Amino acid sequence: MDHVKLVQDPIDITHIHQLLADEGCGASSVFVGTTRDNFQGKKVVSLAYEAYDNMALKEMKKICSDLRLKWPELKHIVIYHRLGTVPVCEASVVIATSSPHRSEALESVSFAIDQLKTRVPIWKKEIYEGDHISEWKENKE
Amino acid sequence: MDHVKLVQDPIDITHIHQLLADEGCGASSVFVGTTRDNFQGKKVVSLAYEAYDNMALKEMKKICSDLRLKWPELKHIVIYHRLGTVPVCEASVVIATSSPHRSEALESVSFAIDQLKTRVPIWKKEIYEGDHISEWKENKE
Amino acid sequence: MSGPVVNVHVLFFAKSRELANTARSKVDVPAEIIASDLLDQLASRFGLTSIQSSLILAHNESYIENLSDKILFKEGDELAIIPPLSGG
Amino acid sequence: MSGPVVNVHVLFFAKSRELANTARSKVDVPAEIIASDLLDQLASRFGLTSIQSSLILAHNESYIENLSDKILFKEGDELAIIPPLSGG
Repeated sequence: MDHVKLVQDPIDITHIHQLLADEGCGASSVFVGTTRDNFQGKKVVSLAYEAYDNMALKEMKKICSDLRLKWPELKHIVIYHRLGTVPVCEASVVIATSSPHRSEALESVSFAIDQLKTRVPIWKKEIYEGDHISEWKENKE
Repeated sequence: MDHVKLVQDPIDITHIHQLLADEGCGASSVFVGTTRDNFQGKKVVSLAYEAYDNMALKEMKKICSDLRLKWPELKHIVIYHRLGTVPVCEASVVIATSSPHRSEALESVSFAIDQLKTRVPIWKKEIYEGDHISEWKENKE
Repeated sequence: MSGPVVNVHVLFFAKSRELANTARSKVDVPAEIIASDLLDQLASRFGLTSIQSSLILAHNESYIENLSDKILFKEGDELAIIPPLSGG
Repeated sequence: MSGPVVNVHVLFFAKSRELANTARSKVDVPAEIIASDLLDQLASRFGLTSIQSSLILAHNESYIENLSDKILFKEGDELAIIPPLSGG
């Protein structure tokens, strides 16, 4: 099953693992992207995320379809992205897959996070400590 | 920090994610190996794991050192393996890393699970439903 | 502008939303126009010229792959101004 | 066997443990011996000949990389019979 969501609240990582569970699966892989506390020497206090919601969900579903084409053995796919303010150390994105064998689970998660960064219309602004002006970030190609 | 353990009880996945948390880290990757319910048409009810405990721990720590040589940015590394009887759907192994950037976390987990399968002295026997004789497994090279 | 004109929704995000000082607007656009020409017009009108070179467009929730592509609009279509992505 | 002999612990795991019918034993071995010769002797003695070709050895918790290597034993050393691994 595909689980694709934009959420406003903290992501419950135990729930993600439950979504992956399957008697026929020997492997799950979970990637969690979290807010770091620094950027180029400036202290980051939080990130503010915004999305083009409908299109973001559409692109996240396309990533699921692409994964299933490339790795037909995949059982469950989870792509959750948090929006709004995300404090340091909390998860902004979780990508997770389960499959009978490990290589599909591991490779599909790597592929999916790269895809998410290049095609899902979501933006983040870093909010710094002190007088530093907050900045819209840019993912590298 | 390196967290290396052989455990007899179910692995608490939330705890693993807590071990990875770090304000300077933007990425964590978690691989969970679980017991599958089938092998070549036979219904698997559980797996029985045994280890050469001291040497297994030594090899698991060597994997940590190897990871830190290859990916010096890694922050936390967790390698837990469960021993004894592991029922279907429960985790036998968890490998997890955190790092400032995603590629190190993703690549190091893939590398570590391959290493674990080829050099850590742990063995599993599949216990089947019905009259099928249980079998010691062999990891492919 | 010449030829038929339709009224579409324009959405702004992130930096483009801040510069445009609005998240959405309704705009009359030619029913047929080259993407780069449209972007020129919108950038001037909404104060986005400073970041124009980094912008792309999405028409009805699909990226316009190439700014030299022609866009065919219908009344009520949705056009989004997309600054460099930074999800994840 | 000729030359000095030492007494070492031998550990058996998985299939080799089942075939040997024991998890550990104490055995007199030459203080200096080629690994393959030692494996021959232990396989015969503990009923492991059916799986001998798949076995490797570990000496004091380190793999013996090559069966043509010479092993130097001290009294009380630990030798492990290692069938194909299947952790994970």
